[in-house]
Amino acid sequence: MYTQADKRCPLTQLVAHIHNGDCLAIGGGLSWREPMAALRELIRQGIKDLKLVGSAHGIDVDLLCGAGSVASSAESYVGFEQDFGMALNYRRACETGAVKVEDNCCYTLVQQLRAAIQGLPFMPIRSVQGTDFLKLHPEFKTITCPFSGEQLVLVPALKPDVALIHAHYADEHGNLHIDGPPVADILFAKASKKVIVTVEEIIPHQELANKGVTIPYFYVTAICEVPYGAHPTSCYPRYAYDREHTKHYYQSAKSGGDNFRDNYLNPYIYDCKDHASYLNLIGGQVRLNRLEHWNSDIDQWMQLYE
Amino acid sequence: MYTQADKRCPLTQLVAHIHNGDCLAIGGGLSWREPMAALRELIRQGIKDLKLVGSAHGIDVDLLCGAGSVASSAESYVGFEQDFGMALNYRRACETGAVKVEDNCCYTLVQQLRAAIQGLPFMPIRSVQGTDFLKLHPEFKTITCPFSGEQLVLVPALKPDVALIHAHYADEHGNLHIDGPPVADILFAKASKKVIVTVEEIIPHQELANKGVTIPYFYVTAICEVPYGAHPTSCYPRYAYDREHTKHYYQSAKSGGDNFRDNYLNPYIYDCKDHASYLNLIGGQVRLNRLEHWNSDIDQWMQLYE
Amino acid sequence: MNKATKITSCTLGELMIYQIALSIEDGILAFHGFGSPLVQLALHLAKRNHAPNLVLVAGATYGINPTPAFLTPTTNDFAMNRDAECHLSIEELFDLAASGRLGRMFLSGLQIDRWGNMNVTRLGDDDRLTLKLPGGGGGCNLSSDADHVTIWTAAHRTHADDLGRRRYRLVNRCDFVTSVGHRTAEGLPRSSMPYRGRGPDCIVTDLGIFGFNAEGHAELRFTYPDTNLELIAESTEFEFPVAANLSTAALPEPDLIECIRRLDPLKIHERELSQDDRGRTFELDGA
Amino acid sequence: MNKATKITSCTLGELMIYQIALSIEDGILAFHGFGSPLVQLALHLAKRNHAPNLVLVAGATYGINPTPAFLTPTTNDFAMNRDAECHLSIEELFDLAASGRLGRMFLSGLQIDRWGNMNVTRLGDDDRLTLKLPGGGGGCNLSSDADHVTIWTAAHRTHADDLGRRRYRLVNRCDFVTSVGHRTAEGLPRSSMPYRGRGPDCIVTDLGIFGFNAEGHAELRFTYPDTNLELIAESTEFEFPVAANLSTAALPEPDLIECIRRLDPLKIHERELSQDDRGRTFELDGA
Repeated sequence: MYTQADKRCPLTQLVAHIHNGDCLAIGGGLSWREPMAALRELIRQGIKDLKLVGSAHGIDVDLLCGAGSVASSAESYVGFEQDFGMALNYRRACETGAVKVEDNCCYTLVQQLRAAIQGLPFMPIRSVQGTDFLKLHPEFKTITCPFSGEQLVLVPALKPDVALIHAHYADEHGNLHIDGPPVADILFAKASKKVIVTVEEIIPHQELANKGVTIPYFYVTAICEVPYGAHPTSCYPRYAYDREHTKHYYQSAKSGGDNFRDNYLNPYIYDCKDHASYLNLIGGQVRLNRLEHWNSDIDQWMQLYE
Repeated sequence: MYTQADKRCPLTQLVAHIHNGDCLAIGGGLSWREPMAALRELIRQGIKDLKLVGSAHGIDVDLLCGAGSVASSAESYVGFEQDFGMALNYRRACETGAVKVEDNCCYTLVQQLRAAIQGLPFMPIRSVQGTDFLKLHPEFKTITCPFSGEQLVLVPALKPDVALIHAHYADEHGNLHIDGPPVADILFAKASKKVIVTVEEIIPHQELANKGVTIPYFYVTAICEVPYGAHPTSCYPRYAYDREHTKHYYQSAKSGGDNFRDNYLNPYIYDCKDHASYLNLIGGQVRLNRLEHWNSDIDQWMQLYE
Repeated sequence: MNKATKITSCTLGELMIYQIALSIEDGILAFHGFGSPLVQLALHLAKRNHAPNLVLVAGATYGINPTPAFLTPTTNDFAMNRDAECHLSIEELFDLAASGRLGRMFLSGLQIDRWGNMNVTRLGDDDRLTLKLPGGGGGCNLSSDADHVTIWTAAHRTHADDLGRRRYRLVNRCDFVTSVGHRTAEGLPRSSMPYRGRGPDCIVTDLGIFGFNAEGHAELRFTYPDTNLELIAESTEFEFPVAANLSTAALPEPDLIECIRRLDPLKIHERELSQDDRGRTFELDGA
Repeated sequence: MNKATKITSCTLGELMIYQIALSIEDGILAFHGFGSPLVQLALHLAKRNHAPNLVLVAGATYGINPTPAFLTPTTNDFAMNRDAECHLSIEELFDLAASGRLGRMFLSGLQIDRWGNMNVTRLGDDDRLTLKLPGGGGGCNLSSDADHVTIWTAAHRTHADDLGRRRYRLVNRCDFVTSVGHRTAEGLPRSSMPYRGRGPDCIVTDLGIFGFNAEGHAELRFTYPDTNLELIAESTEFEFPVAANLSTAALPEPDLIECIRRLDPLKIHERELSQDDRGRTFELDGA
């Protein structure tokens, strides 16, 4: 129960809620609303040995793998879809054994989070049995259903240490508004021990209430206003996905782990003292304007993908 | 999956989806947004032997009990709170044995509906054990949790035959918008085999989408526009609770089953050929105006409760 | 209310509201359910007084931290939900309880036993129902899940009939256990159950206030200015231990009384009291 | 696109989209997941063609019946979600599947075996990971829960290396079973599992179309105008039965081809195809 009146704090302090070895749930999904600024700060702070849980992710998890912050991944998907394909840092880290592969499936994750949210040791599920996921998750158990006689899988409660989310709006009390698909963020917020949030903008409560409270304040540990905090992923309707930057990212990753460090991690993270420096480096307001004006006409929007 | 383009039908036809002996989940709660017009039509149609399931209810369940439509009640509460106290028709029907008492608890109901929604035979729950509800529900089972060693109760899936809901708005496709607390309506809509809905107003889709879709169309079997369809319960912000009429109702019920028939069921239900006749009888537009203008000033609003 | 009028006494209802409010810790999430004006007022009083960080969940609407226009006799009313900061759904409130995050719940019963078990379901044997009560809502679930439970009743006092018989509210045995206290329906200690919560820690009645001792047995802790141990014992079917420091319950300060009166202009909370009890008033110390 | 240009041929991508669309029944709820442009287009084509009452759930956004501005290379994008009629949450979509209400799902794999089991998790033994694949999202769950599954792959064709070795897509055995078909990872028949769904009923590839026979074994049903049984057998590691009425798959009508081209102006779906396959075209009958 987080009930303090004013939850604002600087980004450095927000991210310091994450500790080495924590189980971390990252909000958003694929190229949508990833808490990228917070992840860059996490890397700058040298936080390590994270156990990642989540559904379908991309650059966020790949970046953490490329920076050596991850001990294990129980994401259900990490990649760049038909855009760039495989997540190369992630793949390398899994194949060298640096990251332990504990892949999970979306609904299994949902049920495990629900168990935590409902204070139950487990939730039942029909699927998963018959696949090889049971080998990756020896903690799953099977029972014969006392009602139907069917064999069901019981998946244990999952209570991440920290949920890290990027939202559109918060008020000072920590009420959040997310525009568009919340993906698993609401589940993460309810299931996790701590919920830390970057937002595009902190606004007065009444304004937030009019938009609608997606996540009530008492789940939220701390918030920080970080405009463009999802870049290079999208935060529609405020700004679109920066495919050009992501392409640069991908090509840096493709050239090998050392090159990735030299060409991406160093300039965009370690050598940036803060988020403002990063925004300058990626092209400043000119570039951001272009992403913000995705909606001015459809051809311009399409050009962002070419 | 209900996918027809136009789900509108007359109230008589809507209510005819309910059959004798059905398990019926009634939406709303207490004096808020009960599907009263549909229930009156249900009584006129002589539908009987209903098995009611729900959380906290009042006049809706009491009225059905008074009309002899109910075989069993698994509601968690049926009464008039500190307003009028006990639900007298309900009480009589239970005490004579006409209605079988199968009281349930709110969260138990939630978990049973969730089991149906998730296609599971049961859901686990910590509570209930240690109380006498297990006597009323021999279908509940207990297991030793294979993770924690604790004893848990497993409550079976509950899939009502029909959910009957009164909402503020629908579009022709059956998308619904509910203003204010949905109570268990969303759970009912997802868990039930059929979902039939009266609404204050049917509006174009885009208008509904701007308000927000509370329940997606494909859950909804049929809809009917019935303005003031929740009277005498409230349907804020459109109209307040009609305490005066409810008092009249309560006093009719207090004077015994036969008197209730003569003084309430006959005039307000059997002798009303339709909802329009009922609205005339309860005071017509003059009375409805008063209930609609609850928000004009606070003293006038308070007067509705005196 | 005329602010110029100095408040020199409080009513029984106001005393009970104040005492229920005192059981509410700051910074917790608490829920007032429905049909419980004394508790609803206690939560709003606590929030405005010693528990500003209380997460107040309004019963029936599940609105959080509303500022009711006025107290209404039925709980699921927009007046009760006015300006809520945000909202829960029914399932979210109960999930919060089940995961150990509901700090306190408030429960009552037509029968309350020494362990804090309560009955709001039915009177009579298993075979013969003599009185169907309205039912417990989510009380059964929450009695297991909420961290703490405040029990209240405004009908502790019993009157002997011509034959000297009394219908007790505080009874030896509940005909039906709707919500569980410190012993299960089968007589097992609460600790043998995998409940999240720690059970009831007080009973606020129209006659006095009980706590619970280490065994989970109700123990009288406070009387009121117009009650005493004998009177309370007479109205209680079971025998009970008495706290070593039995004393008279504190009365609310004038500003708190004023706050209650502002919150409940229709005096809805008096409907929980017997006709006689509505006339009980207590002079404030400073009066 | 210039409407005046008469469409006289279709591409391989368009043929595959059309064939996937044909597997979609009207009036069902279907979900296209993410990273699957061929399937995304097939669903929109079906909805605009033979399945107007399809409940189309867009992958990643969970929007229902959107009209995408254009197909984007990454799925969780507002362009894909434009004008959605309503929305699900991640848990609601999967609940619908688990309760038997997802009519059809579309799954692919880097390895696909004769029973329709698939691997998108990892290559290599249990002890030695040789290639980490992106993972299956919710495919594992949905392969059990969805009523029917359409399998597709645009990489059926294999090329022998200098030593005559091939890396098959349609394999004898999956290194890891991410999603289940008609036999479990342990070799049990699907019917021994309490799955809701009935498993895959077709595999649409760049070379032809398989159904599944009564035993749940992939069976070749259609070739394409430029493929034949021998070619398909050469690229398939396992042996397979052939339908008695093996024939050439139908090509889409010009208006459907036009519809696809309108939906995907950036030609995102071609990214699923090999460079060579992007050049394959088929003359339409009436051409």
